[in-house]
Amino acid sequence: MTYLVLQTQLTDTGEWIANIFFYIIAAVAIVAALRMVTTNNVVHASLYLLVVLSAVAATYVILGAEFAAATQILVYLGAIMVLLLFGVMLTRAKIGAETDLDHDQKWIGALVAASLGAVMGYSLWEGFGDVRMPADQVPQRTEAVADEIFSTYIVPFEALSVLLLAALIGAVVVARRD
Amino acid sequence: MFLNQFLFLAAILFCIGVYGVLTRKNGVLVLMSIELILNAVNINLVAFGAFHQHLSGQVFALFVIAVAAAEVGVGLAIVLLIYRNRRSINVAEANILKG
Amino acid sequence: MDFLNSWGLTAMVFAPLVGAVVMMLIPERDEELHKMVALVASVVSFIIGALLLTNFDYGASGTMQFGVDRSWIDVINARYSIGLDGMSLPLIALTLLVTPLVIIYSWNHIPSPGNAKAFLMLILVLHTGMLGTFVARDLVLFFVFFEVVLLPMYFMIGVWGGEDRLYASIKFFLYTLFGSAFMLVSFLALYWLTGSETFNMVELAAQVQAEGLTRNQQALLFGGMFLGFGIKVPMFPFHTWLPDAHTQAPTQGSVILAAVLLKLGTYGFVRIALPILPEGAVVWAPWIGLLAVIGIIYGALGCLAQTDMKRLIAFSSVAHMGYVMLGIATLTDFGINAAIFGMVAHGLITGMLFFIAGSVKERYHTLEIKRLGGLLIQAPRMGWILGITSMASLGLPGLAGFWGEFPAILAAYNPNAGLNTTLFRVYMVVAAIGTVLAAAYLLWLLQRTAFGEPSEEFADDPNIHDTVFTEWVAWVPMLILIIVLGFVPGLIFDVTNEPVSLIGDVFENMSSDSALGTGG
Amino acid sequence: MFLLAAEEAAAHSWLYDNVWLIPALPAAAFVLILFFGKRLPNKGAEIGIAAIVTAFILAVLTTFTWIGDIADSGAHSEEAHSLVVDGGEAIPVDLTAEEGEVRGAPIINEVEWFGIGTDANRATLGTEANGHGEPAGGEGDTHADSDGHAEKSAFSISIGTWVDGQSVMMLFVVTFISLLVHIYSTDYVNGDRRYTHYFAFLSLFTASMLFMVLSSSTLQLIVGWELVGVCSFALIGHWWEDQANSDAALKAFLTNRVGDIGLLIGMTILYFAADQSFSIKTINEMAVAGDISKGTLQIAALCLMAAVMSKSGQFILHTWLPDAMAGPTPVSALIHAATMVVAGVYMIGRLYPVFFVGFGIAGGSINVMAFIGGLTCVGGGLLAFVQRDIKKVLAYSTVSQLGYMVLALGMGAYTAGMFHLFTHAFFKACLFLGAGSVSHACHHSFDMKADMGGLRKYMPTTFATFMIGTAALAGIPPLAGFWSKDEILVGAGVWPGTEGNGTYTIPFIFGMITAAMTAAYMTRAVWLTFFGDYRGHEEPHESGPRITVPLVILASMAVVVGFFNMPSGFVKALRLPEGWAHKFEDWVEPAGVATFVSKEANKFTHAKPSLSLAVVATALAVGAGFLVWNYYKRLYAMDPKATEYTNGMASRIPPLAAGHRVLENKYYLDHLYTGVIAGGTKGPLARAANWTNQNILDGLVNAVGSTSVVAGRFIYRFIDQGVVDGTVNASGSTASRLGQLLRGMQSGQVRQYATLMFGAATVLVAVFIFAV
Repeated sequence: MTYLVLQTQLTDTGEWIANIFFYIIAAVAIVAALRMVTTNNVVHASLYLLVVLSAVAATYVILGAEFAAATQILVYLGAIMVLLLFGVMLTRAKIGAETDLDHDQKWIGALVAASLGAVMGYSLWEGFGDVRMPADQVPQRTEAVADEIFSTYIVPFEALSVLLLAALIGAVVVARRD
Repeated sequence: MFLNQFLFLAAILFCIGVYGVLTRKNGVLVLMSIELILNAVNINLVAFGAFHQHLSGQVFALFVIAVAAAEVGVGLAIVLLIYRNRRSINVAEANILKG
Repeated sequence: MDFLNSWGLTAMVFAPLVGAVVMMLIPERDEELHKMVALVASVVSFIIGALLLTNFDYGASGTMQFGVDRSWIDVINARYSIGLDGMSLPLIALTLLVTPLVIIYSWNHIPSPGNAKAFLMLILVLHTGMLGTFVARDLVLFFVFFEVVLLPMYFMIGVWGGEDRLYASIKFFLYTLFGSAFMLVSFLALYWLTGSETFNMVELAAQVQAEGLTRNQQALLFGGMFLGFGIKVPMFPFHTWLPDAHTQAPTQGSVILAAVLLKLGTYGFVRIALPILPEGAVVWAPWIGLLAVIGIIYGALGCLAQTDMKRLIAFSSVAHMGYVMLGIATLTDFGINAAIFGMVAHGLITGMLFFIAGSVKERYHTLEIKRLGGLLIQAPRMGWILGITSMASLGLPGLAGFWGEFPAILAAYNPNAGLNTTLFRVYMVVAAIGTVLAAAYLLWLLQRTAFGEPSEEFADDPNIHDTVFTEWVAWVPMLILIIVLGFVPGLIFDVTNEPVSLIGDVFENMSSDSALGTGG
Repeated sequence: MFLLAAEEAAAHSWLYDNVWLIPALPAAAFVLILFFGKRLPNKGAEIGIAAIVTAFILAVLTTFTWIGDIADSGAHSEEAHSLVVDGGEAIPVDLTAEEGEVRGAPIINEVEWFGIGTDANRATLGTEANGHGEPAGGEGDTHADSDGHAEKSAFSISIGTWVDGQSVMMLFVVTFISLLVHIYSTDYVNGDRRYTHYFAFLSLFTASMLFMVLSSSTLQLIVGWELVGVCSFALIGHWWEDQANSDAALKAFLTNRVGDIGLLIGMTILYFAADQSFSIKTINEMAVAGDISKGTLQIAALCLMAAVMSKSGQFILHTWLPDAMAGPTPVSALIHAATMVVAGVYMIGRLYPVFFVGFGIAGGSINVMAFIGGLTCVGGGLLAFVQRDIKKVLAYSTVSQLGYMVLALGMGAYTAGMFHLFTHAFFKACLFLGAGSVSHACHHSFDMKADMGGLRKYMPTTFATFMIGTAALAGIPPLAGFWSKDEILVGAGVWPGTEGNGTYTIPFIFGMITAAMTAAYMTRAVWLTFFGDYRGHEEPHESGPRITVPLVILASMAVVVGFFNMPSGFVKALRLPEGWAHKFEDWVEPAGVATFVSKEANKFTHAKPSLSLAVVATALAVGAGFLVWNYYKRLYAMDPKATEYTNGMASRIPPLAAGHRVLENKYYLDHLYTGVIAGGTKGPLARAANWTNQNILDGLVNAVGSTSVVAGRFIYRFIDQGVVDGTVNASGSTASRLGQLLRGMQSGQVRQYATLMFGAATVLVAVFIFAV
């Protein structure tokens, strides 16, 4: 599917189609995120997170990072969402809407988020005003990524494995029942 | 296709995530918001990776995903523990460290 | 060989300190190990010292040998400059000898609170301080070692002392510190006034000689130094700390105090005050002579009135140091030679007296002369050692004491050109009378403690035994030295002649070129 | 004599060079006895005796060699002047330029002991080779010690031996009597707890006395002088268990030390006067040549006189001598009769020019030395009359005889003084040992009145020797005392026909009175001990051979010795060969004395002996003796047991009674010394000094201490607490209030922290963007 999309980018009109795709995905992501944050139903929130994650995966595809998109779907959607759902289940969230999921002073959070967003937006606008993506964008082949991981980033990779192991043990220890 | 599109998307998602963290009382929802923030960061990484035609962006994204997984694991374990002790995972009540 | 030239002196001075550090690591419990390490440290220092002495070029004993001159505190350009010459050699030899003996003596004589580790460490620090003072060639370095010596002694008296040891130790510490404050002022004044931007003694002397401070400037500076050193000697009015310090100090403490610490003051005069401030010395000489002579008579009278043996010996060392100061006050060649010999002799003899006093106290648990008696019957060998040492102390020829006193009296007959001869001849007569008083109180002490029947209180006391092995080992070297120095005083005079004659030159050409009537 | 004649030259110089062996032997014995004495069969005595015997033999050999030299070097030449130094070359002394060997010139061997401030090795003086340059050779290397160096800041002390008539005589006397005393002591001190210690110190004493006798420099003299003093201290205090003995020892030593002040100062003056040289030869030469001014010589002589007074028990400082009898009798015999007490007289003889010129003896009528001598003669003699203890009588008689010798030297009768010293040593030692043997018999008591009397029947030998000694002491011809005492009286130059050095009338009168008194008190002593009935309780018995043999030897010496110095008149009268006259004078009188007086002012002459004076003096002595004899004869007739008249003259006539009481209390001198001076310094003066020390000086220090404490407290309370602390507290409280404020922020709400953190982050980003 990525070849299809990229082929279209190569031509002028192709790029215009890609943009449309991007804007659709972006809109979906943002709406889902907003809903996730505001909904009173915990399960709905997790489902909205599902939507956001898949939108992000789509973005990766647009950017040509197919391996990343694949892992995103596999790890995030597959593992983490399942984990969160388990969490929701274990903490016996009520079916249906709950009442006070938010702090009463929601507006402080909104204010902080908005100001942060404004500042970031302004800086992005200032920084990357007219920067265009490179025209001859070639999708980053997976075996190149694999070579890269196992050559320059071998140390972080190993450290990562240790981290995961530690997290695993930690989670087990913390959550043990006895 | 402007690079800024992706960066703006990431920023918005990031802010929504922050809002989520700050306002949600439910521990799991806070974790979800954190996930949201991490994804925002990932978008930035991959965007710049693509922009610079360099694989490191993608590799880092992968690492972030892995770390996020670990983080959620541990986070949920803690939330469950709190839940087991207090029957509720309302973040506001866990204020033992009050100064 | 080059080890000796470059590192020899520093190694000798700091070997005891290294020993002290090693002892810090050892737990307090096994005292034997502490004593062994302390002994080894002082013996190492002794060996290095002996090596230095053998390689010392006696022909040119006036020149500075094994000199080391490195930058130390650049901001005040005080340099770590040390060196050995004929004048400090006897005193260093004395220190190197006395401290190991004291450590050997304290093998089974650790005083009351009995913390051997701390006690021996203090002795080692003292040892370094003393050695350092005698080799220092830089005023700041001299001052540092001069003060380093104070602290361990303060603790020794303060912790291991007799009944009211606190009063004595504080008095000792503050008194000496008060003096050395003025001394420091003089050193600094020297540094600024001569504008020579250095603390090295030789350069300062040359500087003062070259453009010369005015007469009353020198007199003022000498006054400051006089206070600093005078208190340490101790000179007449400033001596009241000595009897208290000695009566309260433990045996080892008072032996070291008497044997070496008193010499720092006189050595200071001879090494710093006289060569650097000749005109000041000429102004002050009659006063020093007067105080010295009063000290002799006053010390003797003090002794006659004492009831405690150690306090009596303390006053006797005030009298003896009077002779040494009289020798210095004459500002002549063999006056100063006599002074140096007097220092070494007094160190040995009074050190021995305090050793014996310590052993008597350890056996009789009292030094009250009225209660003592019949030592010669109960501990004949110790009695005889006390006899020989008191004979040496009253200046019997053939023993070391005589060569400290007689040349001083001789020198007082015709002092240096600039001084008033009739005045010094009066001093000479009074000093000669001093010898009679010395004989009086020493033989009175000997009679009361050694002769006669043992008082019934101690008649059959099993605790009173004759000299023990460690006491023998500690005492025999000093006794031999007292006798040998008595028969062959050349051992020290030959060494000190040359450097002292250098000082003599300073006064000779000083008096010749200032023939424009410096007056009495 | 025949041995010497054979290899006379070789032995001659070896003996002189190695004369230092004589003092060295007893010294070595001292060390050996100290260390090994206890373990030897009779505990160290044999080492002592062996050493003293060898020393005695050496001394006799040296004496004979010396006499041989005198005989060879021709007739007694009056005017020979130059002093010759062994080793051949004669150094013309600047007195007169006459060449040739001078009879009796001192032979000096010196080696450099050590130097103070010697400029020999001072680099600045460059290579100026002077006598000191090359290190002195080994023992026996003789070189003139004064190197003619003009400005001599150098002060090099040399130690050496000085052999001449006087020292040889003393060598002989000291070794001879010390040998006899050693033998005597083996019996007398037998069984004493500190037998070895006694012999050790006896050897040390002999060694130091010989060392002093042979000393060639004044410093050596001082060293010997004080060592002898210490030995007397140790020996007097031999039985120091009881307080009296150690008190006596202390008194002896301290009185000697008082005299030593004079010695030290006198020697210092001479040292500087003789252009910084300790050598006696130089001092004597310069004194005679007039290089040292008369004034300095007088002061030096006075100072040294003080030393003589203390050491030789002259009048004012004699109180220690009778108390010194607390020591064992052989010690008293050796030290307080024959040797040590004459050290002072010996020193006068050794430094005679200093005294001769200093006191202006030539031509004077009375001088300090003569006066002191005379006073001591009479003072000492009078006290001898009232003593109960036989040793005290002999002690005071020694004081009196010493006064006699000083009197002789004071009148310029140098040979007479030395001869009297020589003879006195023998008969006084004999008397003391006799007294020892008597006390040995009467269970160690010396009290004549209580435990003695009529001993002649029980102790014949002791009695005989004691009588000979007494006769000699009293001056009965032909015994030794007569010859030496007669010489002294002749030396006074008062008797017609005896032109001495000056007309010393008063000393002559003192001399005559003493001659009479000596006979009187000695007869009293003899009567109380040997005649009348025995007053003791048990049966006295004669002492063993080891005591009586020395007594006999000494008594015979007392008889023989007199003939050494027979005046020529008597020689002609008895038709003996001419060579016999004035033997002693030839031997002993050092060349220096005869030549001391080349300058007209200090002409030194020998007095001419006169027969009439001898007869008168002897008559006086015999008369006085007879008077006392029948005084006691009548008392014995009245009541055999009585020792004095109940209603004697003294008790009836008040002034005599007062006189008696004064004598009893020894002129209250003892009271003055021990009570007033010693007690004074030890008691109140010392306490005053200590009081000042404690109250004034310590008070001052404590005052400084307390005021600083008060000032410190004041400063602390007001300035420190009020001002400084105030500010500090203020700053403290503000800090804590601020703390409270901030505490609110920490609500424990994680959410609030997150909000704050993000808020801060946004502000930070804004700052970065806009401000930077």
